[in-house]
Amino acid sequence: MTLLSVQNLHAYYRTEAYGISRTVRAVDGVSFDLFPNEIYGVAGESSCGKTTLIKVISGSIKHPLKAFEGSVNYNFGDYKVDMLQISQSELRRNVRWKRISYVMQGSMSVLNPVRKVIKTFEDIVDTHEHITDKNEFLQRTRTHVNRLGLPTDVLNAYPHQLSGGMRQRVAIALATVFQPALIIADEPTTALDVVVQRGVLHMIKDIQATSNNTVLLVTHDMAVHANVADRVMIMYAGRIAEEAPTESIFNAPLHPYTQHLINSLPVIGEKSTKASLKGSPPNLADPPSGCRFHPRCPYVMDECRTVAPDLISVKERHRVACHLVKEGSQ
Amino acid sequence: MRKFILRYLIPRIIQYLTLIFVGITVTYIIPRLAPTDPVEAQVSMMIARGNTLDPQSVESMRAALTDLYGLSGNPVEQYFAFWGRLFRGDLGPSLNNFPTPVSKMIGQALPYTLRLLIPAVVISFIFGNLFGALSSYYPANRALNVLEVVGQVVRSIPYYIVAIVLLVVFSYFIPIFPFSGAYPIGTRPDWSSIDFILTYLEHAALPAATLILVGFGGWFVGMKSLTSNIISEDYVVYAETAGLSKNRILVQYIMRTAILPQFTALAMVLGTVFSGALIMEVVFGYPGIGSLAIRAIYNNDYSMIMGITIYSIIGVATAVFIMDLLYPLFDPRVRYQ
Amino acid sequence: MKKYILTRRQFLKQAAAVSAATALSAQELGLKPSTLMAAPQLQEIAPGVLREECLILENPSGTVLPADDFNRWRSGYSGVWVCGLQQLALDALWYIDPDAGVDGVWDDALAAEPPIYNDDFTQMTVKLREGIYWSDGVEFTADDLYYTVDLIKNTPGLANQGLFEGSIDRMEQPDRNTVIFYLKEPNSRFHAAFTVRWGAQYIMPKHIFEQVDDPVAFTFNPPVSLGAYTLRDFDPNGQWYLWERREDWQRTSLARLGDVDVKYAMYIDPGPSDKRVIAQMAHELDVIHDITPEGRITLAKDSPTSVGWFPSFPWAHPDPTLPAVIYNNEKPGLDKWEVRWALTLAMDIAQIALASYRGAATISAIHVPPTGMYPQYYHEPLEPWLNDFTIKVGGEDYKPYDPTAAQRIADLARPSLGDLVPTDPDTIKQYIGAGWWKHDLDAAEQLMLDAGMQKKDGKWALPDGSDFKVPLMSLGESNPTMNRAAAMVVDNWAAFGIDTSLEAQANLWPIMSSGEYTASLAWTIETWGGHPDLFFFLNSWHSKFYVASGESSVGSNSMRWKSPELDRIIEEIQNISFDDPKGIELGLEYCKLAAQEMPITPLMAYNVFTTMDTTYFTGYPSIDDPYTDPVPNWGNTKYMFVKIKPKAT
Amino acid sequence: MLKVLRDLLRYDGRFRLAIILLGGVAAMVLLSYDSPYDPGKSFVVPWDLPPSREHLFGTTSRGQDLFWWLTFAVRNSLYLGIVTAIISRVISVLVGLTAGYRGGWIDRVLMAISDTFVVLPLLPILILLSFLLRDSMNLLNLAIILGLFGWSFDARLIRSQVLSLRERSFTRTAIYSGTSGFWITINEHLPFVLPIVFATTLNNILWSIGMEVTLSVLGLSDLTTPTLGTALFWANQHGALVAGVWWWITAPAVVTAILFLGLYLLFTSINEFIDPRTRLRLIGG
Repeated sequence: MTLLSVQNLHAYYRTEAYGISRTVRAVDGVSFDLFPNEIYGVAGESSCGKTTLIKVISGSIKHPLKAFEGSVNYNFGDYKVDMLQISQSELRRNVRWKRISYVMQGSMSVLNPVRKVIKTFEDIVDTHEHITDKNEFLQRTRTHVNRLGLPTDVLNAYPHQLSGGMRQRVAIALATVFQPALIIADEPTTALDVVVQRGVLHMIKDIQATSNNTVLLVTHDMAVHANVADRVMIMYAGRIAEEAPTESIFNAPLHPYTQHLINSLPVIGEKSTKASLKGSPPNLADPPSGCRFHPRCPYVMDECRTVAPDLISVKERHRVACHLVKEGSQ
Repeated sequence: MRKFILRYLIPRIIQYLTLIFVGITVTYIIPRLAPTDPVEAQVSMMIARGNTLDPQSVESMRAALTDLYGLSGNPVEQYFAFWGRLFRGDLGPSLNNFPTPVSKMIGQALPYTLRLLIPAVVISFIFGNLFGALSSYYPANRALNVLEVVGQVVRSIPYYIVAIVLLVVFSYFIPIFPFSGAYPIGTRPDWSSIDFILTYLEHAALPAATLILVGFGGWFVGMKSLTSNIISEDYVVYAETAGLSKNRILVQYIMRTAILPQFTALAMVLGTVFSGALIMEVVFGYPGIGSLAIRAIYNNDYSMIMGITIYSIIGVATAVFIMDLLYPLFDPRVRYQ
Repeated sequence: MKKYILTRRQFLKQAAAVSAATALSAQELGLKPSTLMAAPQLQEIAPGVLREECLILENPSGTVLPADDFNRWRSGYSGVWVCGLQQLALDALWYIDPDAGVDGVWDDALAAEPPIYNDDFTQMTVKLREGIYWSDGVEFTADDLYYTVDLIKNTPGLANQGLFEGSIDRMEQPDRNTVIFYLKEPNSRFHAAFTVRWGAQYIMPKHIFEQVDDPVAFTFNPPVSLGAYTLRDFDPNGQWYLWERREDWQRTSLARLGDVDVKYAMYIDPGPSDKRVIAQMAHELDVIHDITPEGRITLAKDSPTSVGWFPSFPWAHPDPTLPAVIYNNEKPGLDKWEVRWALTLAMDIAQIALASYRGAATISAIHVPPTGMYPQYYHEPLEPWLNDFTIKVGGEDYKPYDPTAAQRIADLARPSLGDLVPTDPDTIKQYIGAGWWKHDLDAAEQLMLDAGMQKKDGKWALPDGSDFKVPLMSLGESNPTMNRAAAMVVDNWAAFGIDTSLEAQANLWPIMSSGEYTASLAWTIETWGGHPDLFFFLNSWHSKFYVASGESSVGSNSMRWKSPELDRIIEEIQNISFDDPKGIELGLEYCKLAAQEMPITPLMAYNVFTTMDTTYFTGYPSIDDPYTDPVPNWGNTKYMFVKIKPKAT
Repeated sequence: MLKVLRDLLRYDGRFRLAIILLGGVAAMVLLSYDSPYDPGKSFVVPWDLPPSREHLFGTTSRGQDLFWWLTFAVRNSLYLGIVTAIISRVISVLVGLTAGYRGGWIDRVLMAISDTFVVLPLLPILILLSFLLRDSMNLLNLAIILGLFGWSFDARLIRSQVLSLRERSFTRTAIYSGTSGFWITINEHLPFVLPIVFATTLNNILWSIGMEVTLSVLGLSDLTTPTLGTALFWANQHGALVAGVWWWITAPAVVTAILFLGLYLLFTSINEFIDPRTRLRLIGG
């Protein structure tokens, strides 16, 4: 059973201002499945389309973003829905937070600076389950927060009184009040120091382990994926470069881009500086022809410049899009 | 708490007192640079208005007035004497309406100005901020866009022109509002009578509308730019993602934060609004501080000008000070610093 | 030329249509609120006061602050004086009318007869009327007069204290109707202090003031009246004062002259000129003190019930005040008569009259106002002399007088006002005045050269080559007509090559007094109007009161004119009695001297566009029945109340 | 630059309208240099004529052609506005940058001064000054006075912008690398502050023109200089409203409104173009 099935998704930003018409192909033909009870990592440099992908699958499509092709189908068991067809009220009533919740990028500042933390809980809970008994709500929230290992004091604090790590934990606690089937976490550990990072990741892991729900973990930090994710998808320039269980990805990366990402991870004791990739991620308004990675690829071939490689399965649960790799081969 | 007093309260009190001291000193000095002196103004005015005066009586009156007006001594002595009287709450007699105390005349006119100014400022503040926030939250709404352009144009037009246009249009071409004053000729103010209050409101409509129209645009554009910053803040996007209702987001997440600097601005603009009220009162013949100030200026009534300016400085400075003190109540970020 | 006049007529028609439309809507304004409240004939303007019983007058001082201080005797001017107080509630010994008077120019009001001087003018005896009562029922007697003068003499801070202290040796009260003043020095004009022309020494109620500790601080509220009216109610904010006729109005000095039939009078602040016009069109303001000439023209065209002093153009009442271009005679350049004369000849009186009053001015070439009885006393007798009068220009005799000036003004005003402007030469003379000085730039240029002035790059400079700047002060916003005249003078001078500018000063009097100015369009000459005696203003022009620039002048010699000949004339006037016919002869001598030296350039009468609505009341003063000045702020206004009659009765 | 202008013209309706309105005003300013009438002279044309082909805005009761007179008025008012804006911009930028960058007691002192200016009731003081200066109260002096009084709000705005910039990394980098404070201010901060300066400039121009109108209406400015304010002053002096010479009031009011509307539209449209946030919202990124 799949929780989420994304098929051939094309989501573009299309704008027209001062006479300039622009199309940014942020997500360009992406297909993948999510299963219950797993942690699925999405990796890639910034502006590779990660965040856009999250927006689409969480139903936060707003002008100028638009999904042009494909489907995003959820199956929550008792409830099935196509995210591209769903109405706003339906989304708010049945999906948001109760089934899919979201730990945003920059979670450090997602809390309203002029309200106490408990008020934000109240806003969210009241939105989805009209609060009738205030005491009951308070009790429940305290329990929830305690269960996640947070002191109840945080509820009566203002965001600026909390440390960064604490705020991140609060954000996660907020995302899990309704025990959703899917938690989308966008860069949850960026801008935290290593020690705090570890704590936050533990918390995510614990929640997943106790609730058996699915976590979609988006971060550019391959180390995080290595520690937490069950499966990892590598995105490059709006497309999937490679997708595989964590072990396969780290032990046998097939795509040159994946290899580069893994090689750039620091290794204890190593002193030499890593070879960095030449160039920068392509402009998605005017992406390169053929394989989008070809201008930066060390193994570039003629074919790469003209023909875009298909995403092919090389073995079970391992897919890659590269002309160097042929179907079924190693 | 100790830290709050030392780091927050004390500097602000010092600043408040300095503000008042400097402001009052400046306004004390400026009129005294003028080439005319108040005694002369009174004497010559009487000659000009055809009062029979013989040369001897002019001379003796001049001496008497100089003494009575407390203008004896050199400027420094006068300055210290002035502060001395000020500390006793004595603003001196009005030179032009000797010996009526300045504070009595201001006391009579001030309520008319305040009864107009405060509701007008509050109304323009509320509506300006509300529509400013709405316009930034719903950028595509045509009615709000039109409102913005109108508000901005009116805001930039001088108070005088706005007042005169309202007067001409609504009391002359479409005579639905009275022409001048705070109540009709022949009527005595009687605050226990509903009829009087109704006619008073009728008379206040156009003057208040002037202040509201001009003030509206300022709050509108200020709120709009503040909210357009906040709208892209993470916590607003987060609240949207969390499915919170638009109203809740607008009020609790956007306006609540954006309104904070507007409160400080509210105190700051009181001075400007006061200038506007001055011109507006002249146009509408309203018996407030503005009319009093214009008369004083035309009659070289220094003590009256000083009195009004001092009231205005203390008023605005106090408003700013109070806002500063209240600010931590509104904004928890400041409170715990 | 013809075509151009035609198009202009067409345009004026349009203009009239527009103003008529606005007038119509203004009338609606007036009717709307009142018709809603009550039927028009029963309209109340204050509780228990019907509109048709109440004469509504403009208080030219506007809003009165503080509103509740009626002490007219304190030193210092207050707007409350003219809210009806000095017109309706106070009384004085004698009145001189600025016009012809109800029963002659001189009126014995509280006094039974004119002042009786002894031969050497050291003693003045006053006989008082009997049967005059204060509004609280106390009888008026010599006690009140004696007390008033005695209290003022001994109380600094009360007006006239210096005068009484300086001139009265002692007083005597031989009986209840007589007071004798013994003077320290001979003074043939001592009664002037008690003689109202606008205002003078009013009499206090002894029985009120003797109970007061501090007569300077006392507010005299409510005022006890000696006039035909008492204060019924007033606005605490000073915008209106309602006066009610006394039950016993027959026991006042006014009753001798006729019946007082106006039951109520209300003095109000009607706002600026435009608002006054609209208020009168709505019949909410019976007597307008003054408005802009344009406002007056609008009323003439659109308000058939409005009347003025003259039945048509120029409508206005000429006040006995002489607006003039006043030079500081001590400034380099202006200290020469040739330069002052050159500046005079550089002015075009027709344009000035047009710019200021739209031609509705009454001009004067000589240094007394062309108003009241003065044309008969001075202007007409001087006409032949003016025609032959010469000044030296370039060493030759030059006749500067232009007898056709008034005619020129009438001709210029006619295209826009048409039939409203009189054509008969005698009427023009009566309405607009006689001649003025020529507009002759060639003669002016020669005079400048005679004075040694240099012309550099089209601009005049002083003989030593330094700048000759003549900024002209004017009254600014508070006095449109004067300001407009000043703007035109500046135009004229600029065209003549004078470095000049308009400097509007709402309160220019202290600046003139201090001498810190170059030129100013204002007035220093005011007269009795009805009585020919010039001592009224000449007194302070004697060189013994002369004060140089930089210090405050005493009295009205702000131009700082000094002349031995002038001193002689002043001294001679001082030594003859008030009514001596020789006074006029000396006055004519003064006029000739002033024409020669031109210390200031006289322009015209201070024309006041007093306009009265005949909807509810009739009997206002006019040129056909010139019993007094129609302006509502003078003490003399009280005479209007025996002549004005409600229309209903 | 030209391309930007072309794009704005083609795609922004507000900008187009602004250009049309301001073009009209600019045309008036230019025409004033070729006026057939001297604005200082009166009674050069028949008076009180309503608008016609011969006299576009009609003639005044002072016998002046209102259109040509207003060309000078617009020119002078704009001159006043621009001079005021330049003076007050220089002060506010200097004070704002210094206070924001230096901080500490310098900041406190500068802001205390600035607050004093905010608290002082400007109009009574201006009126007193105009009495004091008398005939020296010409347009330039008025502009200088307004410039000296009109900087405080904007200095505060710039300061707060600098304060937020100070926290950004490039400032810290610059400080560590030993760049002098002055150069940090000029090189790093000014570019970020310029949009605010630009925005406040137009506001300041409007404000000073408005103050001039207020003073003129009270008869306290140089009345012989044609400005939008003195136009209204002379119209009032001649009772234009009740005399039916409505065009004398209407024309300057309409010209003022056109000028203000034009400047405002120009301001918002350029501001949106400059502001990366709004641009982002329109164009996407």
